[in-house]
Amino acid sequence: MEINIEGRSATVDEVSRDGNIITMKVDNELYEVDALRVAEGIYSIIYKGRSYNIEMIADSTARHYTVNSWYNTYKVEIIDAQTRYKLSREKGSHTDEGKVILSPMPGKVVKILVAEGDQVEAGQTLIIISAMKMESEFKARVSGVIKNVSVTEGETVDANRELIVIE
Amino acid sequence: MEINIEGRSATVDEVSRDGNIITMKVDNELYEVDALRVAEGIYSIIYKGRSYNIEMIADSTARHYTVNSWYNTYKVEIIDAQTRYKLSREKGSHTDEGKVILSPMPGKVVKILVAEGDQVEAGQTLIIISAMKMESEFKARVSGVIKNVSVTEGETVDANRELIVIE
Amino acid sequence: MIRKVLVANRGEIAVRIMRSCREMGIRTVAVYSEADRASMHVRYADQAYCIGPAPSVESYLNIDNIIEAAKASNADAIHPGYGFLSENAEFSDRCDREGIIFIGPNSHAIRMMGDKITARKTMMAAGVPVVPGTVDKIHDEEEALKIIAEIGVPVMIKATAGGGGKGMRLVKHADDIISSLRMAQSEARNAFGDDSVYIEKYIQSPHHIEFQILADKLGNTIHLFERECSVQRRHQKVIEETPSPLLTEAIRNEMGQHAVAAAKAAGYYGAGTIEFIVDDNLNYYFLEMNTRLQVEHPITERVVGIDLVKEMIGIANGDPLPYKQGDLKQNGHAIECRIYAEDPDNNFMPSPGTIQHITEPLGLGVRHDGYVYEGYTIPIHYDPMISKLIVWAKTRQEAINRMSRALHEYKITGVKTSIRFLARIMETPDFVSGNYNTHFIEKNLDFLMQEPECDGQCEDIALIAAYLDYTRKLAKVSTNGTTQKAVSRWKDVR
Amino acid sequence: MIRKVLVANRGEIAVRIMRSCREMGIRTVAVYSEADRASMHVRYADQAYCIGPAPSVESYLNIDNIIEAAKASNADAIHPGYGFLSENAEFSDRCDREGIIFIGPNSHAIRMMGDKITARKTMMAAGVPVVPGTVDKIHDEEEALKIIAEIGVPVMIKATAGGGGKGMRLVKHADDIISSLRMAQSEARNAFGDDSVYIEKYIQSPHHIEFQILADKLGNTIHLFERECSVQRRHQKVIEETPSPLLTEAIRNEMGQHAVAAAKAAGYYGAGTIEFIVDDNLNYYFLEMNTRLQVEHPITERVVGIDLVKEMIGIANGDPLPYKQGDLKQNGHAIECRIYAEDPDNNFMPSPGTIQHITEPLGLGVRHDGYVYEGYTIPIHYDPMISKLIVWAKTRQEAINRMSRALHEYKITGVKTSIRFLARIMETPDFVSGNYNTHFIEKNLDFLMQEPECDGQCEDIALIAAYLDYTRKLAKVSTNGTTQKAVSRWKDVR
Repeated sequence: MEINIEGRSATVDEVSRDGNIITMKVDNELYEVDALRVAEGIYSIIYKGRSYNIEMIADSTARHYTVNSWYNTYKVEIIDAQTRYKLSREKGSHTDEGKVILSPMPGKVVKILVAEGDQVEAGQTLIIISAMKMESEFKARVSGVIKNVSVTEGETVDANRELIVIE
Repeated sequence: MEINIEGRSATVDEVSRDGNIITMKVDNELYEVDALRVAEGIYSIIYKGRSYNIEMIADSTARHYTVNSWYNTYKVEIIDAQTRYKLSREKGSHTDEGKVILSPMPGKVVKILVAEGDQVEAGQTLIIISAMKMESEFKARVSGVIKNVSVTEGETVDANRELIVIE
Repeated sequence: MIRKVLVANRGEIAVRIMRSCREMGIRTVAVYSEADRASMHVRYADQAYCIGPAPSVESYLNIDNIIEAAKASNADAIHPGYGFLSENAEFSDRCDREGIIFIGPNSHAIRMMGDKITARKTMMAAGVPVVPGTVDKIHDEEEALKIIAEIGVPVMIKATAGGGGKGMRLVKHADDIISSLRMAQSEARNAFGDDSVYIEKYIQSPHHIEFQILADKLGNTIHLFERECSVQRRHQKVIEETPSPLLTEAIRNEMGQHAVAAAKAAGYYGAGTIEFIVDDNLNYYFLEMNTRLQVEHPITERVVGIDLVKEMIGIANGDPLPYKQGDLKQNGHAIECRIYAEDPDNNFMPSPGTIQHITEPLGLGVRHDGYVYEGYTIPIHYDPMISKLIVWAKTRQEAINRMSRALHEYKITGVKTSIRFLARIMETPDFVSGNYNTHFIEKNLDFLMQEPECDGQCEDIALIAAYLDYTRKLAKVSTNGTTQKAVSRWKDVR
Repeated sequence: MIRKVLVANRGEIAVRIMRSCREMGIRTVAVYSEADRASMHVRYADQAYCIGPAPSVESYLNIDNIIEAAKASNADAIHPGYGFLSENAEFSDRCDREGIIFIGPNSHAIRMMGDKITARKTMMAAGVPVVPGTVDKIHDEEEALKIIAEIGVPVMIKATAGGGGKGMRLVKHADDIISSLRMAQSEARNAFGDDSVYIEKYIQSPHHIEFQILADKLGNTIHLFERECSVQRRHQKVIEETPSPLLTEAIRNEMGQHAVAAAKAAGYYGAGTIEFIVDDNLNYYFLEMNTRLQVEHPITERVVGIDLVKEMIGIANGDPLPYKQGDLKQNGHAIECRIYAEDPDNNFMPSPGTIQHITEPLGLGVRHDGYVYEGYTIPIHYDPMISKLIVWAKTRQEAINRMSRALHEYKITGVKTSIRFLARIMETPDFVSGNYNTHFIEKNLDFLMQEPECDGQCEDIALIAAYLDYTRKLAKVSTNGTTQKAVSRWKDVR
């Protein structure tokens, strides 16, 4: 499995497993670790006498994590086969080109500033979402025509919900 | 369902349920409660504006509870049809007559003082179990002959494990 | 004699108020919006009433519904907490009319301190220093020159109708007064159609330092020393500490006396806070008065040893203050960190969601005031504050070390939080040396956002953990049997 | 200079020690038995080494394995906590020989205080009062009469070979001395084949009060006042508080000076405790010295404001004590409750098991030192203590109210605990009035075990909760589809 950590891309594979004792290969390094999941998202890993209490905070998508140990914090992204396939499909559509505005958090649609068919410029504010007493403006990353407005004012949206599509 | 609470036997039945709003009948009293399970064994119940944060501590068997609210503690025993059937079967065998010595807690068998075939008197110590630095002696509640010793010294036992059977 | 208190609030402050009520043998009533049925304050209270839909205006700001709940529950007093209706004079009046004790000041004091100009004039009359300058617009260039000659440069020229930095000019040298004035007026005219401007002393390196006061209904007023609140992000306090590393004992006493005078001038009773702006030379000026309990009140409680909520209830009962100024002293050092559900790596975007796991920091010198629990979903409708972490130690340095330790112990999964950002502040040299002002976060942003150094091994361990958690998730959602069985057989501890 | 500490212990005390190490920037090493892989101290430490199978003798008491882990991890010091090897002179010696700093006293002091007769003689020589009587057996009736005339009735005559109350006689009147002596001797001869007896002053209404001391390697010794430990069940402390409600200021000072003298007489350095037995008339007698950190040390930390573990590490480093006796004072009141996994309703039978849910008490004045977490299985092999709940308040009455509040907040499901029993003690008139001795639990057992009064409604709500939980459990285990679907569709919050 390919995993990115703070810009480094590593290959992580499981070699063998015997109860909590797991042998892993990270790039060319072999690690025999004693690993326990002690709670949801909390792992205790002992490697060569060093104890790591690792906290995994899932990001908005299942394959993005913030990983905390006692002394460090990392941004981690999983790139497995399944994900790579999904990624390629997404590339084929429009996500990575900034044409779909997704809600990065749950919130409430306060104001929609454009309608279907409108011509918009990159940098123009399209929609305002409010969550926890804070309003966030979402701007067009590309210029184009509004193809679809998927939400209505006053509506409550989940994280990663499609809000507006530009064509 | 029949439930005993601190010596009182009550009939508890569900009349209707709509989301968290549940109508229950306890003996002849109707209760429309707003009930949420907020964590394992923790219930929040609002009835006529009173808020009850109830903690259910399962006893050694599934149908025995210690129930704590802010101001009170109760011992509760469920007597449902299934239980009643099991109870009658158990009655038919030997449990309720004190002929089976069960371990009331997880622990380690420190010493077994009798062997199969031994004649024992009521009150005689049969076995010593240790848990958490404390040793507990278990005595015969009836006189009889040891029919079976189900454990060995040094063995670790779970709660409710059969230890010794007297005939 | 108060026997039952309705808490017109939610979250950590509602629970915190109920804790003190419990200790006093006072019954508690929670009110909650439809989004808050599972919230801790509802579970903690003796009674609970739903007061409307999720949006605050329909529930926690709905005076009629709250009064109705107070009557239905026979509550004889209402504690408003902070935010929501806590500084609403109309609500205080309404409680009076309904015969319910409002645990806070009377509406007159709320109104007087709520109006910026009245508050300023009251303070000037009471001899409390205010930021030098004009309140009303200046009439001509002569007046401007005269005023600036009095208060000295640097000054800010601000548009009366202003906002967003428009029509605002900083004047550093006396030579620039006339040109700056004209430019500000011209900009103001263009932006607001009104060229009125006023002049205010510009405070370089401003510190935000506030004094806690307590006043009873019999005319006794004391202060409980200061709180240093200069660590702010976008005018939101992030970290508070007491004592302030900036103040000297002499200035502290002087400011304390002014704080007491300020409260007396407002005819104030209850718990309140006098906010000052302080420059590097320890010149201090009254900024505003908060006529309520503050978010950061626990650091004062810890250092002075007094439960402020209990004192508020005693005052509301009409009791005399049990302490005189001379009885109080600052013992040791306390720091508070506010833990928010937000993503510091993504412009501090709010991060509501469901708490999957929480490990709360414990041990010597640690107080944790929170309200979330495992399985609780933080609603999108309210403030993103999850909890407040307060530590105490004999010295400031030990308190910083203890806060670092506590922040590292504090683990929440399910939502993103500011915990790591706060931990980084504890390591920032300017914070450690106590040499900071309200520009602290801005000034140290590079350091605060910098990724810590790390050897390859701990990075690899993080990769292994990510692998384990991700494959476990895949195995859980997998329904087509293609996922390798070994994963699901992996023995969990729980 | 200590840079890395191996903690030769487990449970809450291991975590508590590591917390102070973290705050000092000292790295930590955990050791664990095979039963403790998932235990919090293993997760908390920087390094972790397995030292053997579950039974203590093979792991936490295994000196060779612990020393090996210390060497493998390059730890330069070992903190033994309490229990296990903490008062083992051989272990202290072994650390010395291996060049590892033992964070505790030298083996000489451990040995001296570990032997009852040596300790008694040392104390007598230092002028510290001991329980009047003989240590060696008495030789004839004349001697008995003479000794009892000196120390006064009541006295206890005890068999030298004694135990289990055999050969023991309480003498209340001088007239009964000879007859009681003969009966005790006869009983001792029959029971042990040895009629040797000795005589000790009988302490009516005994109080167990101990003094915390700190001594550095440079000869400075201070005391940190007392802890009242009279609430005991079967000689196990259950609740401790400080200050003691029994002592006067004069007696406190006197006992404190004796405690310092006692430590000096033993050539002691480190943290230690001098235990006294005190009668209702405030006569006090040295009982024994504990040459380690005590379970109940946090109440002293809270009232005096000193981190004892940090002081122990400083002393082990050879640093002079940073405080003089005159710097210390008792501030407010602290109470500790020990939370055990046990069933008070079933003769306090241990209750190991898996923690399903835990809500820890929080808020103003509450310290909670624990180590269990949700999903953690408490092993059967070790002490049943789950955690220690410590509260502080300005007054004793407020501390009692706060402890009640905290105990009621504290919710653990999955195992049975002593929480409700402790809450009941907080309501017991003898405890509330501070009028208690070591017979407290025995004397108040009826009150403590009595079920509280309750109206029918809250009983019915409990029945409803039981119904809901039980039907939910049935639905979960049901595989044959006979259970009604409505149950499993019931919406949970989490």
